[in-house]
Amino acid sequence: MAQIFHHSTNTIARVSIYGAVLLLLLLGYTVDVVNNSSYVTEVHNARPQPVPFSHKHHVGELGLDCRYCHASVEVSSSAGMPPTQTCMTCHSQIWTGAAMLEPVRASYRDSVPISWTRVNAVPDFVYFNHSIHVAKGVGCTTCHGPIAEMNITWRQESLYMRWCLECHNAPENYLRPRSEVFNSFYRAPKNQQELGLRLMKEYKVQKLTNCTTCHR
Amino acid sequence: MKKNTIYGLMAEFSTAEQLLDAAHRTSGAGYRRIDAFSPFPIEGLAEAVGFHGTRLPLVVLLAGIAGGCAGFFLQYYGAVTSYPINVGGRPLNSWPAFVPITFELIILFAAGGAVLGMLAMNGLPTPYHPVFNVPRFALASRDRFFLCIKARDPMFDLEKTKRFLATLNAREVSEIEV
Amino acid sequence: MATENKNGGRPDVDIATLRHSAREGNTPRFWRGLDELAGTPEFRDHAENEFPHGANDPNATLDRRELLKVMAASAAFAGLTGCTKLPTQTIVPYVREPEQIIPGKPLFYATAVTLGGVATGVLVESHMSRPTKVEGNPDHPGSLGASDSFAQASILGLYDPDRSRAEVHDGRIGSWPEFQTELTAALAAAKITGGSGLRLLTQTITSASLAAQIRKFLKAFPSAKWHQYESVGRDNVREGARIAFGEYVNAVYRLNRVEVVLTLDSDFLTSGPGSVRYAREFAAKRRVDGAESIMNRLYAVECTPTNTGAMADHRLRMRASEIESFARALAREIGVSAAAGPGSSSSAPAEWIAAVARDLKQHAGASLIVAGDQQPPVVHALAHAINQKLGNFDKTVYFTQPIEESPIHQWESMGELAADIRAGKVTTILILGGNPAYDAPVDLGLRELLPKVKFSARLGMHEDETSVLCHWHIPQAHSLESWGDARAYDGTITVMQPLIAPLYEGKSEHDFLAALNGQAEKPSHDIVREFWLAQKTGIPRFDAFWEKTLRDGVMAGTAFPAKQVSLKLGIGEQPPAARPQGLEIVFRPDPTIWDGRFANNGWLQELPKPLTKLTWDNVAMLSPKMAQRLGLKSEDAIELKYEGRTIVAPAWVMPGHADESVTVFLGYGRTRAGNVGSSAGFDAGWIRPYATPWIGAGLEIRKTHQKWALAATQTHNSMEGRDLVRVATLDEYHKNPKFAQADVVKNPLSLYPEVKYEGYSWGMAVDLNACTGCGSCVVACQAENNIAVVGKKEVMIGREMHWIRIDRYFEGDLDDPKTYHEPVVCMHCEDAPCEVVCPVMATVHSPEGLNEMIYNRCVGTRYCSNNCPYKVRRFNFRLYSDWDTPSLFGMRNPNVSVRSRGVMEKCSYCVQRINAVKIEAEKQDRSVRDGEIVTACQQSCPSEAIVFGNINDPNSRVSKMKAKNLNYSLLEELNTRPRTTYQARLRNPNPEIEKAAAV
Amino acid sequence: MADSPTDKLAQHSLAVPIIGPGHDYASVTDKISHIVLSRKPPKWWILGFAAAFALVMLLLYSITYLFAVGVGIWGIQIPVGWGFAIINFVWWIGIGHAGTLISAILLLLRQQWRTSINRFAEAMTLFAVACAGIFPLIHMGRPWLAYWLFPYPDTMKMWPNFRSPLVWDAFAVSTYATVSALFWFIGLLPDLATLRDRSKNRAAKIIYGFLAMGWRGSAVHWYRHETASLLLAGLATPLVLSVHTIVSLDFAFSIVPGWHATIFPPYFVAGAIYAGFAMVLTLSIPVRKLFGLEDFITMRHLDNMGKVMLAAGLIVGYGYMMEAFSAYYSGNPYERFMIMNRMGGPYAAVYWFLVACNIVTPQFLWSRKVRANVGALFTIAMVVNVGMWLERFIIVVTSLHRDFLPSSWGMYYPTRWDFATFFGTIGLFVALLFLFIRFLPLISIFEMRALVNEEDKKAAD
Repeated sequence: MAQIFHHSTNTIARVSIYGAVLLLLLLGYTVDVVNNSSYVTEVHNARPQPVPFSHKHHVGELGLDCRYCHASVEVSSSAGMPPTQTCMTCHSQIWTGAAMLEPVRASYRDSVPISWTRVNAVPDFVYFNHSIHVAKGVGCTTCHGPIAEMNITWRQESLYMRWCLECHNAPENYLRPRSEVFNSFYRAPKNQQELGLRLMKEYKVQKLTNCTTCHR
Repeated sequence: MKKNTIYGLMAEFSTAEQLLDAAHRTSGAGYRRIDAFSPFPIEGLAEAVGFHGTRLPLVVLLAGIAGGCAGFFLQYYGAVTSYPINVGGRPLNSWPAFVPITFELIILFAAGGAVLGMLAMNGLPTPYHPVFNVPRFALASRDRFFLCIKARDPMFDLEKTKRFLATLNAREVSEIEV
Repeated sequence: MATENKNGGRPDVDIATLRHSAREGNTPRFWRGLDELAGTPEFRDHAENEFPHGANDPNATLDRRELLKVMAASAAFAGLTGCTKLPTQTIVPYVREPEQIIPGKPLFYATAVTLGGVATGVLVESHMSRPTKVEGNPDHPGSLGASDSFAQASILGLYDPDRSRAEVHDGRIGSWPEFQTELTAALAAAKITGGSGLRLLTQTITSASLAAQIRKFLKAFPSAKWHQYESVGRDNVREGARIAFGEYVNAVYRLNRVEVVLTLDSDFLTSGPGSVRYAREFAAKRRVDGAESIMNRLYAVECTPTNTGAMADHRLRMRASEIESFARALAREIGVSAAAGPGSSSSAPAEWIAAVARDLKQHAGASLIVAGDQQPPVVHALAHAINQKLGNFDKTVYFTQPIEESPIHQWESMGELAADIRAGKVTTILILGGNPAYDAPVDLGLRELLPKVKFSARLGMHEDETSVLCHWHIPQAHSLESWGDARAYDGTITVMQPLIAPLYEGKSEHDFLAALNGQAEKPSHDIVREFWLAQKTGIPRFDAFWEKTLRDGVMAGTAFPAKQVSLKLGIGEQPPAARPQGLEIVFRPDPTIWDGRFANNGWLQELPKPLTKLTWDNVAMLSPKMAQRLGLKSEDAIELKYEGRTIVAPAWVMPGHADESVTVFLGYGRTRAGNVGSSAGFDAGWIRPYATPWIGAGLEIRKTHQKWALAATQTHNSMEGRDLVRVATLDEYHKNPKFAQADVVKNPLSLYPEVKYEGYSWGMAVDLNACTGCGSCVVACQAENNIAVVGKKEVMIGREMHWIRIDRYFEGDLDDPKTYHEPVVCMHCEDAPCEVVCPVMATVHSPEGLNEMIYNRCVGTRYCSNNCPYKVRRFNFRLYSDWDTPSLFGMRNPNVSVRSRGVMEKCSYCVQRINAVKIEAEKQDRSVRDGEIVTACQQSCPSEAIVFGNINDPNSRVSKMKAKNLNYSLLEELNTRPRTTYQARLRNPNPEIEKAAAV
Repeated sequence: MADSPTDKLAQHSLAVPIIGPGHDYASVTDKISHIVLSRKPPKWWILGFAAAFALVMLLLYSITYLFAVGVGIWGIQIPVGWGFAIINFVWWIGIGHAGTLISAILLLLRQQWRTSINRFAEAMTLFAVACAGIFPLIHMGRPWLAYWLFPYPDTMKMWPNFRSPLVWDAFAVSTYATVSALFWFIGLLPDLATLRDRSKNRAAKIIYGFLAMGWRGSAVHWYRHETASLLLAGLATPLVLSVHTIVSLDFAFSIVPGWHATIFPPYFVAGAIYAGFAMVLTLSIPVRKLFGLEDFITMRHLDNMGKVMLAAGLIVGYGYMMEAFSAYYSGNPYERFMIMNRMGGPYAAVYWFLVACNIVTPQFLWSRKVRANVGALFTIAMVVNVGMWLERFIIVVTSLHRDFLPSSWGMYYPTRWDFATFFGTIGLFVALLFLFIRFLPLISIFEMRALVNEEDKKAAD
């Protein structure tokens, strides 16, 4: 009987076996990487906006309070987006000629709303409530990141459920005094742990990890 | 210098008994690097060619244990540590409910161990092997029985060994090229 | 405004685009699957339509979306990332923010919904200026915070995509200005004759401001005529009053003072003016606790089984036409002189009457006789006479001036109108609302007559049977879209305010009359306000008054005062006309579709009729005995011949129905109701002649050999001896107060340690003694939780989606059974069987004891439903939720996910409401107060049968209810430890009659 | 004395050997490998395969439509949330047990007569499991999320519910599929080598050579091979029992009257053996005829399988009886009603037909004549196949359609799509079998050689 296979096939055979195993592991790893890549999560992707609104300028430099524009953040599930009106309160006096602001003026003139591109979005089956988080001492920047440094706003966190649970399982690592909630320059103190635990008692913060907290 | 072009010598027999007997006599004659080939498993043949026991059972046992632990702790971690949720008022660690999956994983791992272990120990796959060079070896998977003395054997000497094999009333003795 | 529209992936809505696309007419079919009803609905045949080439099955052909779904699926198979990336969305804020509106926070406005002109006060929840839910108005006498199913469903009526969207002129699209010019021309022509050829046809009107407009119009056209018509009217009630008192009066009952009620074919608990309030007052008198507690007692004498009859302690079934005789006999027993009715004794056992009479007399001044709207006037008159004899006047019943602005005999009014048209006297007819072409007495031939009128215009919500016969059709604004006012059962006025600008630029009746009066430009708001300004001249600060009236939803002090009435003598002394011979036919409004006006309302179509549990169809109801005689079974198609007209109807064998009598229900067989209502059921009006609007004799039945498959949500009526509804008489209860807890397992065995629930733990108690089975909770739940309508075929398979269902059981004699209602919601079992078997943790338990269902985690194995002993879980076998029709997006509750295909769903105890209240409480750093969280079903329940709250708080209402010894849980022996428990039903029979029955 | 009954029996069993006379290593090798290596497949093969393939297309079609529209195209509803899909799943899984049983348990019991049937019994197992595996997947409302049943680190931090029998199922069935595949392949290895060496054309040589992994029949290899097979047999035996136990737990774990029964595991396993052997008979009888393998699959095999079926059938019968008895004896009204409803309710006809199929029919197997009559055996096997399907129908449907609250009782009517999917999988099963007998030796050649060797030895002394 003549040989069917060449000598080399022995090596090839063995290599291909180990190769297959390796490939599987690699595949799994890739899926994970892609899932956490900014391509999927949009993290750190500055979205182009009809008006290049700069939080850096308004918050960081002018020191506007978050609530000036996001007025309903303390009372409603939605933080609220400022009506054109709000922009015009200032911009009818300053930068009245700025080309950059034309869309705003146009909107006000023709009362056609500006449609912004959503930066922080959760799926429709997630019911997030701003007011209660703010009330319990979760700072804006805890989720929205260093807003005061964003020229064009980007998303700071993946907003994956896994990420939400990091805080819902251990709020003490993230809570801050109510007075600091809207402070965009707040830095967590050394003793965050004990502070957090103290605040949890003080604000009656619960570790809500049951499903209907967010899904209904 | 001929040695390294030759893998060994191959003797062909027509019955299992002959092969078994030949194998005994060969090892009796002091040959150590020998191998026998048959179309079906023959009791005692492996021992005859100087093979003593396999560690396969141990591999299977270890694999099984590994599977069991993996199985249970996976469930424990998922249900108790990672995301504890009250399901139908049952305790987080409802271990009786974890038994079936643990068991399945024991079997899965053990079986995997048995098969892969067997292949690995047999050094399979080896699509190319010198013995295939012997033209009549194709019959080893049909109705012929072969005994091979490898050139690596200290006692191996082409002529002597040939003669020796002839004494085992083999139907035919042929050289195996590398 | 779109920022906040976070509900189940539906696109963001703004009313403008919504109205636009609506006017384009590009809104697809109402609910997928409904038109599967086309063709024979024979059940097995539905398999046919499961094949793609079944053209009448929309789900059959692979349309674009489904193809995409397949692709999505395969994508998901391929890469797990396929499902995690969110599409880019946009945020569209206001330009100028309206005051009050806070994105994400609902607002409530007080207004009213009317039925037959009678107002029920409601509060309407509005999200971002989209009305999404109707609740009862606690300050309104006719509501007291509750509401009936019609009010609950009105929100869907508002968003109904089949509403007419444009003026139609002889089949072509017209316009409002165009119409006005033609109108003015027509009116100018009429002016010469003083409007002698002019006819105005409206429904019952209780709106003072509207009536004022009409009168103004009539002043301008002195010889014009104003007709009012409703096919399900209250003529007999009015005429009865006139016989009794010589004038139209409005009777108001005080059930909270009544110890003994006798109904004569009346369903006062669930239909008719004031029923919502009556149900509450009635139930309040039946709540018992402790040994010496007492209950009121209800006798029902009726032909067609009603909810009231089901609640009765004694129910006497009797042909509708014999009830007059019964009334006469009873009257004489009480001491009112009345001629004997023919064969009074035949079906009314004398001792029964005697016993009842005795009971009534014992409770003189605390008793009440209520006659049904369908009973002839004399019966009403007799009822008045008996009430007076019993001294009930001004105690349990009082009289006021009529709430109708112009009470007339509507049936005759319609008769005259028809006659006038036939005589060619009518040149111009203006029809406001109603649908006479469909529901006018068939032998008046209005369908033939209407086209004869030279100029005819019709204001209507749908382009329906009447519209197509008129030259002009004007889209009507929904009552939630327009200004107006209406009176409640006791005369209280509610000023109705619009919740939303008319979706399809419809005109309200006020607008229409303004146009008639040549003030077309005048906004209806001004019309209504100015009218009341003129009325309330005495009031110093009218603005404040107006403000308050709108906010409260009632105009203070407008309830009519009691009116002195003097009973005429010799009522019923003239002997009754000989009873017509032959098989009896009884016409009744449909319990959910009423006179057909709700035919296109999917919620009401799919709301099971309280006693038959039928959906999507009306039936010809007959008693088991009679069915046996004729060899009929339910769902046999039978031919009904009456007064020379025949119609084919499905037979329905109804235990408890009077023998030798057939009840048919009006409102079905609509031809132009819309995609939902058209071609459902049969048109009973076709055999309803002018002479006998309600009760006739001489019906002929012929059995055809067809079947007429019906969709009932409950096909098995016996409890199979399982103590699902626990019942006892009051005496038995006094003897053994713990009868309901006979088999309570004290410490149920469990392998596992018990879970402790600290903090809140939610629970519900349902009082079977209060539930009238009206079904208001079912619709309320449907509205609150975005529950889909599935259509007749799916209901027939057994796939209805209601989260709360009302089980109805019969007990005892097949011909005359006792009937029990039992609302079933999710039990939120502490040891829930459904949770353990879910492979993906899509249903689990919350620390507050809620059995949570997470749609977005569900993979749809349906194991949970199999393992739920209460079968409260509902599955989206197909894509039931409508993701296509824009007009419906606006209606949805933004706080509840809209479920997609392939996921399980069930009652959540309205967790969105729980969370909302908890969040507010947390923000105010306090704990939730008892009664602060109200579930949708609880809120709508007229008789307060449902109580929800924190069972860890011993002082909460629910805890107190559960502490009662009437409290028991369903299928206790399964040890699922339900959080929903029931209060056993109690009967308070008259010992005499009970003894007689026993013998 | 030669006429003592025991001797008679001995003579009988000798009279019917497990391999026909006059066979040597070469003849068995050639005869079996010829089926595979012959150039053209027989006509009946082509026709049969075409038919089966058409059914496979039907399966694909119905599944596509199913994914597009949803499980609503089936007859399932509330209360009967499980219908054909689960019935078929259990039925196929049951059938999928015979193979492993024969090759594993009979191997451990050193039953030589298994040799000639174990190969295609195992193949049958694999294909049955493949068919079974389809159903749990497609019966889901959202099948594209099926992977949520397996634990993996996801972005939601969620895990499957390890308490749910469905998750156990997922693990059990996939384990079972894997292990039996491995077992099968190990057994095939030497025969693949044979085919490699026998086949004339180069392509076949390469393919079989590739699969044979260079097997060369070395004594040491044989030794480890045998050890591995033995170990696998030892593992497969508890596995096969566990799998159907877990499948039965899908029901027994619930509280549904008619499901919630402790007898289910043994009774399901017995049912599986029953169904499995029935299917092996249904397949082996035509196969031995068509390929003229009467010498290898002898009457002795059929006779033995008949006996096993009879035994299993009796256990199943006992199961039915105990179901009824414990329902009555428990005094539980729901259980009692359930059994009465089965026997007298809307589906009573199905129940009694099932009893006729599964309990009455196999009684004929008591008679040796029947066991010796191929036609009779085939018919009985067929009847049992049907009966076992009906059993699952009864268990799934009649238990669900009338459970605790009469208000929620309903009826289940399968639609055409239910049937399409079912017959589709039968097509898949047959198609796979046809491919198998065409391209792989349907009888284990090397074991036959060993058998020949044994017989020779017997003959020698």
